[in-house]
Amino acid sequence: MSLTDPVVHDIVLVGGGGAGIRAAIAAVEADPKLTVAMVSKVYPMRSHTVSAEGGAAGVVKTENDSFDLHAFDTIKGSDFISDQDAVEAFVKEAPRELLQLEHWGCPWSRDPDGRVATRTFGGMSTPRTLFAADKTGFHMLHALFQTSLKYDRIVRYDEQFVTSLIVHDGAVRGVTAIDLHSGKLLPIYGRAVIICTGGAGKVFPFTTNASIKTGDGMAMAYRAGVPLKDMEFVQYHPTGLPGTGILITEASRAEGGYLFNKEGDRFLSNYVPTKMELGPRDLLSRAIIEEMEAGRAFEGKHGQYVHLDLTHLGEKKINERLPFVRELATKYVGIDPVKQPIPIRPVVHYCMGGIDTDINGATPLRGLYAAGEVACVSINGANRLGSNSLTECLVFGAWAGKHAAQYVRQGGSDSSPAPESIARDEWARIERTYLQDHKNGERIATIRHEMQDAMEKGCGVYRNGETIQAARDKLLTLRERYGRISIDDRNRVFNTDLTAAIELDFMLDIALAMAEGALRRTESRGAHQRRDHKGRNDQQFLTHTIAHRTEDGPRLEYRPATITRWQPEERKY
Amino acid sequence: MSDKMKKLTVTRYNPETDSAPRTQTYEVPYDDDTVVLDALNHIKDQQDGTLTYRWSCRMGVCGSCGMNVNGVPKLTCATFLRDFEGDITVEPLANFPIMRDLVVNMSDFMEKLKRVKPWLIPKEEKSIDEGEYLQTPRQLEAYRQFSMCINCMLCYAACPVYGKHQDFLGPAAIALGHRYNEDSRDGARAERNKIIGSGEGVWECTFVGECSEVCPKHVDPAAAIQREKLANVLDKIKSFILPRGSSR
Amino acid sequence: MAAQKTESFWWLLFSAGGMMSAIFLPGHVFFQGLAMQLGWLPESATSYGRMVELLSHPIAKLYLLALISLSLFHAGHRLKHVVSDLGLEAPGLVAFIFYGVAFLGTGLTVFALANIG
Amino acid sequence: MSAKDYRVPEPGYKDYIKPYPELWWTKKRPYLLFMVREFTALFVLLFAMRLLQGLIAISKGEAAWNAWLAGATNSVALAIGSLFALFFVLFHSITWFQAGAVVSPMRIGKFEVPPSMFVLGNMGLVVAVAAVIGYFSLGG
Repeated sequence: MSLTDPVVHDIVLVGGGGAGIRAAIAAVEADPKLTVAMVSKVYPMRSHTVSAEGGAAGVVKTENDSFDLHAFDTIKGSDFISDQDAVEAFVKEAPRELLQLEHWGCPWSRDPDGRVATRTFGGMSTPRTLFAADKTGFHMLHALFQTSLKYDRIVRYDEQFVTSLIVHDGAVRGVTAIDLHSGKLLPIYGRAVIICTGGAGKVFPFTTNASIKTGDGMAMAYRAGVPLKDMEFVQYHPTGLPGTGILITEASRAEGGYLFNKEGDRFLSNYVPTKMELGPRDLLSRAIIEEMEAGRAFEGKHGQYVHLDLTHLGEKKINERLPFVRELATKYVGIDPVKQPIPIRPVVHYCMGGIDTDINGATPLRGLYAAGEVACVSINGANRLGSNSLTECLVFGAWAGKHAAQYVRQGGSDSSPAPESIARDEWARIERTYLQDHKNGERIATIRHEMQDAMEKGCGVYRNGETIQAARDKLLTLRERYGRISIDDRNRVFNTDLTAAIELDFMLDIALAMAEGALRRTESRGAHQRRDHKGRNDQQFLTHTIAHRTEDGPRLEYRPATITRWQPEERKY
Repeated sequence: MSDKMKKLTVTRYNPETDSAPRTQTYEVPYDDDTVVLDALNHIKDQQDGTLTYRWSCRMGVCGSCGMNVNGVPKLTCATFLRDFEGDITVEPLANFPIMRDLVVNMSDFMEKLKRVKPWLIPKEEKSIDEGEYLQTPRQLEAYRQFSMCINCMLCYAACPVYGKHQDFLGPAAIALGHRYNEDSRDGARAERNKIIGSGEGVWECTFVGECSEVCPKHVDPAAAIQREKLANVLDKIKSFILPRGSSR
Repeated sequence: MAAQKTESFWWLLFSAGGMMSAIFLPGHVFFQGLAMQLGWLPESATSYGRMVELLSHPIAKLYLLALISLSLFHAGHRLKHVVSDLGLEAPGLVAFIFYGVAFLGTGLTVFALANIG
Repeated sequence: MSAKDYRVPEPGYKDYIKPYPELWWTKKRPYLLFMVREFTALFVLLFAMRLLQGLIAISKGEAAWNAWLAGATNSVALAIGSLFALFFVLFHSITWFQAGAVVSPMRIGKFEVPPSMFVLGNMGLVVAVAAVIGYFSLGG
């Protein structure tokens, strides 16, 4: 028997990272009666929040700062297509959430007087980023996870791979998950579902993202009829290690690091003269690519790179503020940043787009909520500012949890179980789609590599109509070839070949939505830069791209971005 | 990758067909940048999709990819093939039940972690509106090292005490308890001591010290355990001399 | 097998004894062991009269009691674990023997010291 | 409903549990060194008993002491034993101070004393103490 008896909770939460755990705690605190199933394909402390390094932004210190300033920085950073009402709500809640984390034990770095310390991040006009050395995400995730252990009503389902949402009568009723240990399909029913599964950086070959970031939640919602928003906006982080794509945090520039080209110039003076190294990520990534194309970058075995120089900061400061950068550079490229500059190049980092949600985390599907990188509220628009995402996980995670709890209290999606046939059908689909043995079938690794390659070529830092079109066509072919995959592993217990196949299936959907969005947005804005359509087109594209899934590929609609107090202006730094 | 080739002998165990683990040897290309995890990924992608292991961040912080490499517990994403002469043996982390191939069952640790109450129990409650609890850099430094644990389980794999006595709370769990005990904001040492100072806690440790040797994040759980022993004894002496009002 | 509840008490004695023996024992092993056995100590230094005179001082008595007794508890506690590490799992009996030896040794030390001077 | 009512499905397959090797301490050098460290206790025990034996002899009177002393002087067998004891007792001292550096790291003002210096300093103390013991032992 491949199915097991279902379990029932009030809220089913998919994903155990920063947003997910925050949502779970918010939900059980909002209502003393309800239980939350926290379902994750990994143990929660393995979630990718753990890799975030630099910090989390919020106006905790009001000297020289204000909500309006944080809001404006964020909106300008977004190239003016974030929803300004959402941004305002976000910045107002941010300090509370950061302090809440402090009260839960997060070891924020401190000033000598005992207050939390702050640093200035790219695109932020004042030091408002809290940090825990350069392991902020790690400390936040572990503080959240360890805090969650005290709530008995948060019931963890670790290493359960969610394959689909259970939707019945127009509302979400739960999820189906493969229990990796037994290999059986477990239906988990609930009266609301929150998705916090993070982004989809793995559709690209060269990314800071962990292997688990395969866009599962986005794809599941997308398949359940929920639109994806602004998927064409994918952020390249300017400073990743060549070869591995390991993230060298923006904090290294916040602490005073410089970028140099081959000729020894701090080349950013030609691109973002007022902010220099603390310019926003999209502009810095583009600047580096331009240097490469102009032949002013170094040539290495993993391609071109420029230098991130920290040597002038001194050993003491590096050890105190950037110990992880030192550890990573020493270990993975054999360079001690105290003595030598670090080779870096832009690397795929973050999906601005995601599941279409409102400020409360609610999606158009009744009972379905989403928060964190998987969601698009949107506060990040066309380009996210560094250190807004960890805060976003907290603020919108908490709101999604709270509102899901409220929804459940008001009755929620009908609690009578959805028909059993849904889970049975899901298992049949899994067997049909992934476990069939095709003669000379395709290896999933081959398709995955070709997909990643197509995305890098078509949807990189710079794009143009032809390359995007080529990528899209390639993805459609890959989609077809995917129908003939043949996986090696047909065992039940911990079948990672099967889960990798499902992840690839998810990623193909996501990649196609990204490419389609990129193709149709004939302008350049934030992280989406088209060589064939230079410059912003506010008349036509001050809008969100809304992608609906159809059998023939994504169907796009456009929705105006919410502008309240800040009119779009030219984005100069 | 270059043409250099390396032999990896990997533990295989499929509970559906095997009664005990066996080994299988693969050959992989490598260069100076190749880590053991890359080699496993190469095998899984190109040679044998049934090979099973955990991994995620590939930058030494998520804690998923711990395995015994040539008998030593290692994060495989930070263990380079270039550092080994000859063939390499990759086994699941020692001292844990093997679920499949290189995947171990760590639910025992998850249970134990919860028992040491690894969350902040403030000395005095403060509402969020009152702002943060003040903590000087020096007070932060007192526990910072012990907050660096990534739960990778390497210390458990290195600990002979845990190998023999599975009821032992173990290095990481105690170190995390110690982390909160040493936090200037926390006031629940006595409460945690009920488990940390119990027979399954620090007193089972004979201070072999290997946990600290293999720790990839320099947490030094051995130090945490010995300090908890000392604190426990000092507390007992204090409460013996001053029977009442000796919470710390 | 979980450790005993009384373990913290034994550990205190173990630690005190470990410190005592680490600092003082090497000197004694050299002089009262090796040097004496090789006949390096002058006869006058080991005469009965001098021994009694030295050991009559209360500080000397206290010192020797602490050294011998705590060393015995230190060693007993450690050896208890060694026996278990060697695979012999009889915790009650082993503890009884080793701590018994330490208690007995302490008693004998007190008795001997009381009879000197 | 309490949270404990929820159960993840039984795997239906067995995890493999490897028995722990009886001679685990022979499997790795650090484990062996650990056993040597623990084994030093045997010599601590034996030598403490030897001291006690001498004390008892003194307490029994001059004849008993002289008899014990006669047995203890010019004895090659005992001297070899003492040589062993000295080695293990010194091993104990060094490892004990190493452990001490871990348990309570020493600070002098802002300066953190590195473990190696801590051990060295304490071994200096051991030598100084030995000199005092020597002073009394040699009849000073």
